[in-house]
Amino acid sequence: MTVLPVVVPLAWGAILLALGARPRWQRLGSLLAHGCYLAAAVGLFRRVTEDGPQASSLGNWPPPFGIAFCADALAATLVLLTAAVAAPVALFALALADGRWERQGYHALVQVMLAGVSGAFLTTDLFNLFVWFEVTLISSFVLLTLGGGKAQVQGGFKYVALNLLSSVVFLSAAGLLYGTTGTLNLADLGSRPIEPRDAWLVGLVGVLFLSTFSIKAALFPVFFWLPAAYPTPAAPVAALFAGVLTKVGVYAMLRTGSVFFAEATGVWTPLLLALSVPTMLVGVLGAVVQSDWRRILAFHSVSQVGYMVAAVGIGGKAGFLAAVLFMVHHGLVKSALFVAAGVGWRLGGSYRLGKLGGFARSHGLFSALFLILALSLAGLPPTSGFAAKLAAVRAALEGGHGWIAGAMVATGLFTLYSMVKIWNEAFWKPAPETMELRRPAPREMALLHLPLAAFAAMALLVGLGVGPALPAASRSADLDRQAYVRAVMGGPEP
Amino acid sequence: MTIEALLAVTVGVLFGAGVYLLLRRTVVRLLIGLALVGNAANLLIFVAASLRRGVPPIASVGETAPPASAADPLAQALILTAIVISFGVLGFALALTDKTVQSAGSTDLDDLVEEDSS
Amino acid sequence: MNSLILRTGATFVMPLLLVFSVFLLIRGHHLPGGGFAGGLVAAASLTLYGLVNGMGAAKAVLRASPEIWIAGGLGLAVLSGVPGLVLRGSFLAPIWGTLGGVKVGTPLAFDLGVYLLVIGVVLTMVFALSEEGQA
Amino acid sequence: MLAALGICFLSALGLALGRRWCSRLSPWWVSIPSLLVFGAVLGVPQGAAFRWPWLPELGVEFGLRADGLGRLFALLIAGIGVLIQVYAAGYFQGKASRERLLALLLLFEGAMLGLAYSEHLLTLFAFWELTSVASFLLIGFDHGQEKARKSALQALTVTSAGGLALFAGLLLLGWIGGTYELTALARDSGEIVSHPAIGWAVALILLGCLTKSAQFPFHFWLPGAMAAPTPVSAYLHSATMVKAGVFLAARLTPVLGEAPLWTPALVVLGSATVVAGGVAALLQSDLKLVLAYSTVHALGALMVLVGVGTPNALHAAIALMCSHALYKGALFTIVGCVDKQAGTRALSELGGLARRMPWSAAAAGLASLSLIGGVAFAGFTSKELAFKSVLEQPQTQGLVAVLLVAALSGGAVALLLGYEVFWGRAERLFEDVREAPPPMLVGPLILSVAGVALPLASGFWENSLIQPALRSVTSAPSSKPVQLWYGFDLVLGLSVLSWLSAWAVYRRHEALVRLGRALSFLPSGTQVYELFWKGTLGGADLLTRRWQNGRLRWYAVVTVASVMAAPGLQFSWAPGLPSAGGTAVRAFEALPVVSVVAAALYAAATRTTFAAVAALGVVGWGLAAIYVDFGAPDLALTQLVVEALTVVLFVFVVQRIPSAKPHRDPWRLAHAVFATLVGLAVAGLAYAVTQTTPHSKISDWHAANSLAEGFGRNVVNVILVDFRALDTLGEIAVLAVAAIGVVAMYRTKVRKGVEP
Repeated sequence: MTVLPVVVPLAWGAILLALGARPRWQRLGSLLAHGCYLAAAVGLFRRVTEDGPQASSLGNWPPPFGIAFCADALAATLVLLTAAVAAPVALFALALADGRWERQGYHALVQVMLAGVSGAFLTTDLFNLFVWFEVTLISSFVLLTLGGGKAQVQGGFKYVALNLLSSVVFLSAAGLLYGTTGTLNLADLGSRPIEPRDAWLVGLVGVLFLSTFSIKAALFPVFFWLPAAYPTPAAPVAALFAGVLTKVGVYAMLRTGSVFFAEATGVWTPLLLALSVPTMLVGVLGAVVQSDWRRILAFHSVSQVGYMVAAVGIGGKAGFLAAVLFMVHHGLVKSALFVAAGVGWRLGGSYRLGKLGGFARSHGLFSALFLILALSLAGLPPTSGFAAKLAAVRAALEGGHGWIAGAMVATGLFTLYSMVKIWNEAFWKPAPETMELRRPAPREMALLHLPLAAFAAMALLVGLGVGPALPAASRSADLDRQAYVRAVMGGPEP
Repeated sequence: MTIEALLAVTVGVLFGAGVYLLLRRTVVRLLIGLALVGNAANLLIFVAASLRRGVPPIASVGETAPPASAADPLAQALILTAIVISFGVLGFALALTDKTVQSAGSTDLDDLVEEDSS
Repeated sequence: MNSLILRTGATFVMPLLLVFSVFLLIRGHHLPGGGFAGGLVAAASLTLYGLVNGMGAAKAVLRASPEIWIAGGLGLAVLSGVPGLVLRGSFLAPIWGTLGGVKVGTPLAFDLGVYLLVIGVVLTMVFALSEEGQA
Repeated sequence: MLAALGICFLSALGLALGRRWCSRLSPWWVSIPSLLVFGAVLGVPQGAAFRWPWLPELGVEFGLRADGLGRLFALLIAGIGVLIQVYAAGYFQGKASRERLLALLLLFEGAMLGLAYSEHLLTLFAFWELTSVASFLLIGFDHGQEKARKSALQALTVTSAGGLALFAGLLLLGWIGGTYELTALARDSGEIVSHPAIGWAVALILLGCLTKSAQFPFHFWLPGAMAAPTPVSAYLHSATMVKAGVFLAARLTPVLGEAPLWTPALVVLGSATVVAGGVAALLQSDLKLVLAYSTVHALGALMVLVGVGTPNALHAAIALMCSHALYKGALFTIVGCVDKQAGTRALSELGGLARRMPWSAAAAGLASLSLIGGVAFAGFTSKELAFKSVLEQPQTQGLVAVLLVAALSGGAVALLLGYEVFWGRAERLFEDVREAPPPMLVGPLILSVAGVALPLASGFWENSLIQPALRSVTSAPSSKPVQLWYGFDLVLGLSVLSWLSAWAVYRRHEALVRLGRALSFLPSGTQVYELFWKGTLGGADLLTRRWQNGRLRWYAVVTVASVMAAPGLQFSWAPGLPSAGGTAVRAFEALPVVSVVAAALYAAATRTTFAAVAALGVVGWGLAAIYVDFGAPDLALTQLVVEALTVVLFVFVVQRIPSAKPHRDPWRLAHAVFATLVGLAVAGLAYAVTQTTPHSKISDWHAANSLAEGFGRNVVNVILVDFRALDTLGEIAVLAVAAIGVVAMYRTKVRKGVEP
């Protein structure tokens, strides 16, 4: 059960690869694959909700010797989030598909990436985590550069170079960890005493892990790859990345920190707290000065990682709840906004705000959906952004981190400002004369709107407290080392 | 000098040379640098997992397990995985480099300043 | 690289290396070797062959396009995990049996998948990167 | 309550969706939803409550309760809402955007009603933000014009900045009080106000109230918001939204009335607002701006009264809130009529319109009389109460001056609007101007007549509206009920004084307008606001360009340095390198090591790319030799072949790449030093790890079980294909994807620009 979210997309990846350059078959296969993935994710989520954490060992080799998977509430929630993001994006990709990406393996790559992301969420083994990170990364490399535009290639080059660096750090850290502790299983680490003489070294290795997770999550000062890469790829790719990629890094911080590293390093939490504030501010200040729709969104992603990381650093039930809720919110809404940017590109032919305009008059439904999502990103009620911001600011205030709460609030204001900038320019401003409004066929229009509507509905449902998101986030926030160790390694109930 | 110290220094030299190459202006140097630090990380794992001279972790016929003095098999498996992964990624990075050079018309990294923030 | 000696050499060495690679694959479970090493050696031999005789010739040896090898290898590796999932409730759980006095099991199929995939991957890269120059 | 909210939101949605169909309807018909809302509001009984667990995991509840204050406020909102919507439907008759406007007005009305009824602090905040959003959309209604877009943005950023402060403040208050329920908070007021963090909560909450209600120094956004169509200004910026801040301050008086900072902040800033708004109102020549600034000073006066916080002051504040909503709503709508019919809002051009627009003139006259505080008008009553309430306490008597300024300015404004426009002299004759259509007159007439009717029905006003509202703000009774006439006393004298001075000021109005123009060099709030954004954006631009500068080398340096710095923090723990001894080097072992080191250094130093690639190969083969030496034949074999293939791939690419021009690189030395430091640190780390305490490893199990369980003698292979086969599966997935990527890369030509 726990491995299905990895195996199913991987198998579909192989099938889609074998299907070759047959666009129709590829599209059909992709829809089926997303359906299966969604089913696997929902199944796992329900199982975990009903019966508690699910652990399984690959090949039945006992942990820590084999590789164990463990789906607790947190992992299951994030897998479900991934599926919930991926499915509408897949529809959006169908709307834009013209056969070119299909021939280059777009659909297979998406499946492999989903497998990688799910693996990263589910595994309990730190080297296996490295492998899933790599699977995610290489798929993202290829997806990013599909189409081969100049900006894509150059942005992709930076993305690849920086992420390879982080992979080397991760690999070294995993090797050093094995060298110092003799194990790779997170739960095993959390349950065995550390030789006091080696404690400093284990702590040091922990900080190395933190640095590599920080690069994945796009934390200050190492977020460069994100604004370089996100504004360049094909629209559905950007949407998918925005929804899931950074979450993997934040998840790794949350998971490994709560089970082992936060305590083993001592500086884990202070570092997260200290870095979260510049991440928020530098990110959002980057966003307010951009004039390209996707660049604004990309810089926002950085600032919102700051929120999540701050919440992870604040910790405790309230902090973790905020972190998970923020991940869910951001996954849905940021993906949706990248989809919206893609729709704007499809209709207006550009991502530059100066070249767009008049959507409020010409496309009422699109405008309304965008507005809901934009306001959600800015944290206005009754959307998911409000719930997430509420949880985060409240955790910060009640945890005694007034300055972080202040940074969150200030970031919220700038976020709103930049979202309104998009609104004013692309929607309210009269269309510039150079803009040629394209009018896609009704079927395509429907496919363009459908994912946005789905995302907006999810954002509203989360914000209204309807549906599984909040209870799931709340359960996910019960990050207890003992419970995790017990779930993975087995052992008696206390 | 112990072999541990010697190999630790080797790891350091590989990392240092790799980082230096990473920061050069030509794109290919950057890749060579990445390949070097990748090799360095593999050696680091090897060194970290304890060094045993000469005895591979293979159970000879008639034995149920490799001798106790055998090298650490798990570290080897990890490194093997890592070698192959970095080979695959490097292959892709090479192709990307090729295209990048074509698109920029230059091998100079400092020419790749398609502004990230405007 | 057009010297006759080299060409002849490569042409003769290639099959030998291919055989060696299969040998590596098969003995890998007990002695140094295995799917990776075997696949790499096979791919290297074909690369050498292609370098000397032109990549077209190497492709001809391969018969199917490398993408098929990749898909087949990945598919076989994933499939080899399924019996374990069905019979022992865990993906990739090994299932062993005896065939003609030799112990065979799903891990060997997995290794074979690795072997095929590695050949496909390396050759795909070699073909793509080398062809670009000639195009 | 729910009915009222539901009708608002649903009919807003309905109007938005069915705007084609509705556009055929007459103004009366499209206003029916607002009438229904009004009916629903009338039907809300005192004390009605509703709770729904909204975000239970976060302690947020959707909690409504209709107390006196809420009901009064809701009544004002819904009542004026009906009139404004009839008016707006007339104003926009025949325009395509009419339904959109009405839908937004209904959305806004719903948000305001929710605010009025909110019992739970976060429910209140939700509606608060919703009003900001709705007003943003309304101010930017004419979004074809840049000015409208800019004003909308400005109003939204200022009120949202306040809203965010309020958010933090409310969260703090909820944390301090342990609940977000207003009634429960009021019960524990004593403990709450003595909490050490209460000062922060008060300051943040006040920031929210002050920005929303356009108090000094945030008052500048309100005149800016006059870019909105007049019906919108009339509704939002006179009668309802701007009062939300005052409303909230009044709401929280039972909780925070005794808190430090509360009274002084409200009184001082309110007074400043009165003065700033009062003076500014007199310097304008645009009717809408006159009204906007006059609204600012009225809001200031309200804040002052709430801040004083005695039962009588609160009583006066509530009375003033009612009367102000009535006359200001009427005046705004009349200005709209004048603007639409006469085509101008400039005071200097207008005059003598009474003959052309008699009904408007009548309404304006009545409303102005109320504003100036004419005896027996609602404005008179509330003004008298205000004066009396500040006079009764010695420490607040100084505020009389502030209220006098308000009265004076209000009086002058009333003369300008009620007299000058309709009866004054003008150069233009406005021969062709006609009276506004009936839908546009109903509102002003009813509102202005209500300004007289209320005091006449003073018993109803006092007992049914003011007293219930007062009871929800303070438990003590007030001593002065509303009356038509309070007799000859000092306060009446003050009123007379204000009338006389208002007349004097009115006579000099043209000079004041000239003065206003002359003073325009003074920095206005808007300029400060723009300066703030300019500075922020400039700084942000600089920061972003410097940091995210597009240079990969910079990114790489920062990344590597950060990665190296982070563990540096950990070295403070290091107890010195332990020593577990080691194995002595044999001479022949040094050979591969030396070749690896030499090749690595050569790769770094050489200027030829091919040589560097070759050196990379040597490094790989040297490593393979090391692996063989230390019992890793599998590794060695793989490394050997991989390195050979890597070199081949490199050569393919390098031969195609144009040979690089020799670059000048000023950073060479610095990078060399940096790289050396990195190398040293890693070497130290690697050595430290070899010296750790020997311990059991999971690989011991692998070695022991490889043959028995995995049926293989080569432990490494058994791990790869069995014990940890999942790693291998992931790994071959990486390989497969990399291959797809290489193929895809070469299948497309590089194009300019961004792809879909």
